[in-house]
Amino acid sequence: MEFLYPVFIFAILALVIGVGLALASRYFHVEGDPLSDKIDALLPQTQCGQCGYPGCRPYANAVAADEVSVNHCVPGGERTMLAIADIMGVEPKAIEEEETVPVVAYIREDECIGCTLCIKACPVDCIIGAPKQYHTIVADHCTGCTLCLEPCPVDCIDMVETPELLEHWAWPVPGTKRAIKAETRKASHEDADV
Amino acid sequence: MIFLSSPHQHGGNTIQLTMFSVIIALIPAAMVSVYLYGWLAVFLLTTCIGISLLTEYWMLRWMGKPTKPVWDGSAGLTGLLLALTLPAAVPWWMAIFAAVFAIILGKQLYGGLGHNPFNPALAARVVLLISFPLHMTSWIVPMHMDATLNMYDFVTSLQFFFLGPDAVKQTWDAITMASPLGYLKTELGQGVTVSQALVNYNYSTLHAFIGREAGSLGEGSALALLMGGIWLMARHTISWHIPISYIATVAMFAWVFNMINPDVYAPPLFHVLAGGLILCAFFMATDPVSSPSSSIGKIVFGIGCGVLTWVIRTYGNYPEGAMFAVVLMNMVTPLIDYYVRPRVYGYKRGKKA
Amino acid sequence: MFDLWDKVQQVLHINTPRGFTGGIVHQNQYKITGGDSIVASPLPDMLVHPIKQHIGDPCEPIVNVGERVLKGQMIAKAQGYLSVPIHASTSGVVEKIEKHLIPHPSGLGLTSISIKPDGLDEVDESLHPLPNYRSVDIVELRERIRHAGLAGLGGAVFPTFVKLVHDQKHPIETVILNGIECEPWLTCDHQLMIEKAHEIITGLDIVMYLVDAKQGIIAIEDNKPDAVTVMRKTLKDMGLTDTVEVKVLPTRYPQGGEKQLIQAITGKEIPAGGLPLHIGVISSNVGTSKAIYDAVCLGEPLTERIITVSGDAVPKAVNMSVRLGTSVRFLLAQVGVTGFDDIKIIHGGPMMGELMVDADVPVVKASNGILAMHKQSIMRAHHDEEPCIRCGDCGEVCPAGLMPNLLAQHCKEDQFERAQDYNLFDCIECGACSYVCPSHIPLVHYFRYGKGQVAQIQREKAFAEESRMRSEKRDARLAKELAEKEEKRRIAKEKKEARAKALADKQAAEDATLSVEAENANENADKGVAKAVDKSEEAS
Amino acid sequence: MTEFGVILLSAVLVNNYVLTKFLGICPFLGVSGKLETAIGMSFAVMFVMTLASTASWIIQQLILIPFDIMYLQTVFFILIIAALVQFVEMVMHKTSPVLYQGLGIFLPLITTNCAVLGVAILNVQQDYSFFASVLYGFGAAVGFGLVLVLFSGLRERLEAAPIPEVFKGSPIILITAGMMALAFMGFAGLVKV
Repeated sequence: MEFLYPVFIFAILALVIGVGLALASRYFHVEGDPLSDKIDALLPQTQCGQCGYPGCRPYANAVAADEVSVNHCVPGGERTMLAIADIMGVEPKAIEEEETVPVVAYIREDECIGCTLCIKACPVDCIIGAPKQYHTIVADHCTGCTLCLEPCPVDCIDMVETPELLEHWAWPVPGTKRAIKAETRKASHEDADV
Repeated sequence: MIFLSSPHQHGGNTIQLTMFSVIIALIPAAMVSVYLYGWLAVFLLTTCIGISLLTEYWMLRWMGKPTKPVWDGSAGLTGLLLALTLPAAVPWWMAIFAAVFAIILGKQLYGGLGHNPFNPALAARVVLLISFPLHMTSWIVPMHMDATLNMYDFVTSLQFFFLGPDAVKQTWDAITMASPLGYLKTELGQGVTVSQALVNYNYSTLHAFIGREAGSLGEGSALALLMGGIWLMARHTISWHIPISYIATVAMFAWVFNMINPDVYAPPLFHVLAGGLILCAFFMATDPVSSPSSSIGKIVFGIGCGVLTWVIRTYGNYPEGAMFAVVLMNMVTPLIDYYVRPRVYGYKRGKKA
Repeated sequence: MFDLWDKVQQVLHINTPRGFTGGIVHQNQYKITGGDSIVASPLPDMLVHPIKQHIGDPCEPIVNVGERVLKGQMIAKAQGYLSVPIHASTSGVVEKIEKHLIPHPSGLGLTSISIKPDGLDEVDESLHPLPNYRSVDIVELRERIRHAGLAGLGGAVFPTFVKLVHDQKHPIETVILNGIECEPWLTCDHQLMIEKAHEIITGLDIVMYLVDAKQGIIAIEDNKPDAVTVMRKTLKDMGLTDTVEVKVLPTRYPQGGEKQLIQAITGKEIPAGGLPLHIGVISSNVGTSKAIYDAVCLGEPLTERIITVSGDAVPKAVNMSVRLGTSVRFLLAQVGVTGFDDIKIIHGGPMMGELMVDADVPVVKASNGILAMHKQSIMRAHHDEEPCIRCGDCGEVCPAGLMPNLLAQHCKEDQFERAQDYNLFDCIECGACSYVCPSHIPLVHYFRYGKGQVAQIQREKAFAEESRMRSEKRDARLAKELAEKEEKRRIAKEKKEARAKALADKQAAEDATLSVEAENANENADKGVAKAVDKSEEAS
Repeated sequence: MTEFGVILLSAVLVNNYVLTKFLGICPFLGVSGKLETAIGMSFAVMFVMTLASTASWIIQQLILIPFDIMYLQTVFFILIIAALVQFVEMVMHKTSPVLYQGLGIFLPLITTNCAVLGVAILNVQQDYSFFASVLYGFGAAVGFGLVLVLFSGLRERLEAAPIPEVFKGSPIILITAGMMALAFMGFAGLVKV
């Protein structure tokens, strides 16, 4: 029986520790998942579904649960991806889709038949209109998700680039890319004959 | 037309100007080394500088970068500083190894100028000291001390440099002596008092100041180094913060402990003039890349160097702590930059936005 | 007393302790037009007035195309609090109101009112002069200053009336008149001080009356000794030496910055996020002071200003009195610059001014200088960027006490949170750091990039938040609609079931009677069933 | 008193766990990418190490020696350490979820961190008294944390550097760690242990 002493001692110790940890785990129990809230706050909220989830919140939940990688938010771009990777503590992954210029949807009103299908598709309720009436998109609220293009039976919705505003103009990063932009801008002003 | 932000005027300072000012400021010290060790110093200086430049050139070519930065003076300065921290007894291969190490591992692998976390010359010197302690702690007797020593003419020096002491029919013991710091450390270990040890060594403060004691090439003359250093400060190439706080800290520690027990702790003047302290304080610790950016950070850096130098000199295994102190503080630099910031206009100290 | 001390300082070249943190001394000030008298610019054939020439909200045009306007007539009215109106700078006809290039580095346009002068220069006299301003109510004076369209003429164009508050909580002790003009090349304030000393000091007196200040200080750098002499003499002549003094400061850039000047003179710092009035000081540019005089004592709104037209590509540089709205191309033609191939135009001084995309920009209230520089002399300043050697020179000269090298590094790597932690938004963009950088790093450019990106991120965040709310509302609405539909369907179903039940009962009853009938009259059975079916169809 | 000072100094600088004993290299390289994470990790390790050396001393004196089961030393120590780490993990998940996420797998890996086990076993080998062993554990953790934080500062700077492609990532990090170890040799002989 001598040889069983160590086994007993070890078992008792393990039991004590196990009970202690069980108590501790009850005391320090974490409610909910604050991570997914943090991720959701980073997402652009376009609700575009390009990530394969029906909106931003579901994607945030999926990322927080490690079900999906961090690089599926196309409108958020690299900056969002890096921020999420940072929170999740994983290596950043390149976004496969190309980053696009910011756009908003625009309805060519004379072609619109007033079918209200786009109104139903808009995730942020920014299309105004009634059956058999022209529809209009409130450009200030449009997230550029392109979800209204598909349902339109007469293809009268265009995605147009958002105009650059003087108040929103920001200095480009010092580098080479800035060269082309200014050159074209100058040319456009000369054409406009100001 | 490109987007160019103001200001549209520039003061005219360049990296090249900065680097070459430091090189010019080191010329008096280099000349003193030639005076002390003759051709040996010349060989060492040319080898280190030449190999540094060559290595820089080859690294840049190998990495497919433009080779213009070779001439910005930083590689040459690294070579020069490296040579000035080496003892005259260092053979050719060791000098080459150190120069290659300094440029490749110390600088180019980190992305070149501006990105090295450690001072390249000091990093190489630390590697040598740990790898080859015998060579790195044997100091050739300066020329003026023993005129009978047949060591300093061109041919003998060349033979010694390439083939070692045997080739010139000398032994290490005959041609080398201890530096004041090393001698003091050994004597103190045997229970001799500081003052007695200094008398035994025939130490003279004046000699240490104008440059007649044994040591590394550039350590010899405090006077020559001070001339260069003060010129750099006057030119605003280096700021006063690091050298002054560094030397003052060492002096203060030495003074306080010397007051407590003069038998065990060396006097402040000895600490300041002996070894590589002045060289390190003015030319190594002030290396802009591996030292903090802000003035207040520089003072913290200098104090840190001072404390470490004194502690390592007094308690450590190595008689000279200045080099280690600077490399150790280089590691702390990013943290100093992060935590020790100047007070921003309109804020109370220590308060952030 | 102060005179003597200034003299001693000048002779011995001792500068009083640095008045403000950091700063640089330019090796060459290039003030080639210093002491040149002001010449009036001729009338151009078109005057363009952008609807926003100050910091704050843009104005709203109140004239129509084809309408004739007079000099000094308000053509765009202020919108919101932080806004001042714009006046026509000559008489003529409004030709168009559309987008026009403005002096902005982006080269983007802004709605502008173009006026074709008729050459008569007829003045609108709706503002009557108030030469005895000390007897006028301060509320009216302040309204006058706003109505005259005054904004800081030093370059920041902050609406002047906003500063002139007589606040019980923050009594103003000192009014500082900024005659520093620390930018190289520019000399317009210098010359203005020499020629219009009386007007400037009267303007200062108006401001002191408005805010009830005890003390006025006119700050001038020691590179303008003639202006100092003139100002002091005028003060003595006007008998104001008891309340107003001229302070001579050692030449040092950017001493003309409001924060720096106040620090240099009072030793106090404006607390972060605060205004000068929080420490009992207000400051104003000498040009603004002169414009206040014009607006109050002469009844003239702000329609013209003094501009230094200079630069190394200008054959005969001058200080010019220019109508607002004059095209830069026209101005430069006056001083002999005709070809623009090899020339870059700086709007403002070289340290804080901006390169213009084109010469067809109008002069606005903020324009204190127009510099035409040779391309190569500009490009020399914009040398290729070399790696940062972390020398810390930039931090040494930073008047805001920042660490520009680390800040720029974080901006470059898009680590904007870190950059904000390093007080990105406390940068005043003076350019001293870029000026001394041995690696020619465009530090200010990086800060501007960072600030722009932070603003962009904040906008995106706000938009995302709004979108989220809209999306949640929509979800709630859809859910509600669904629930309502469900409810309706349920009710309909219940009704249907009830009806079906009723029908079934009826049917059963009819069946029962039918069978009785069948038993009674067999020959009529077929008819009867058909009738029953008809009935049930009707019922349903 | 001097004895305790010597133990502390020796554990922090002279016989630094990471740079001279080369223990705990895995988290040293793994979580030194960001300063905040490194500081969090330092505190976690400090907590675990100090408690581990305390607990292991108690286990050693009260259980292992009286029952003469010294051969089970490693098993017992690992049990204690694992429990401690589990505890720290729970606390951290509750108090600082971002740090918890940042430390990631390295937090549970403290369990198998050789530095922690090393402290426990070296304590026993060196026959330290209770206070000495607690101090030694604490000192070793401070040394680990110090080096980790210094290293993370350096690594944050390296992030921005245009390091040649082949040396990016681990190679340059290892070179830097090597340089740090060399520099720490300067402390050799500070205390004669």
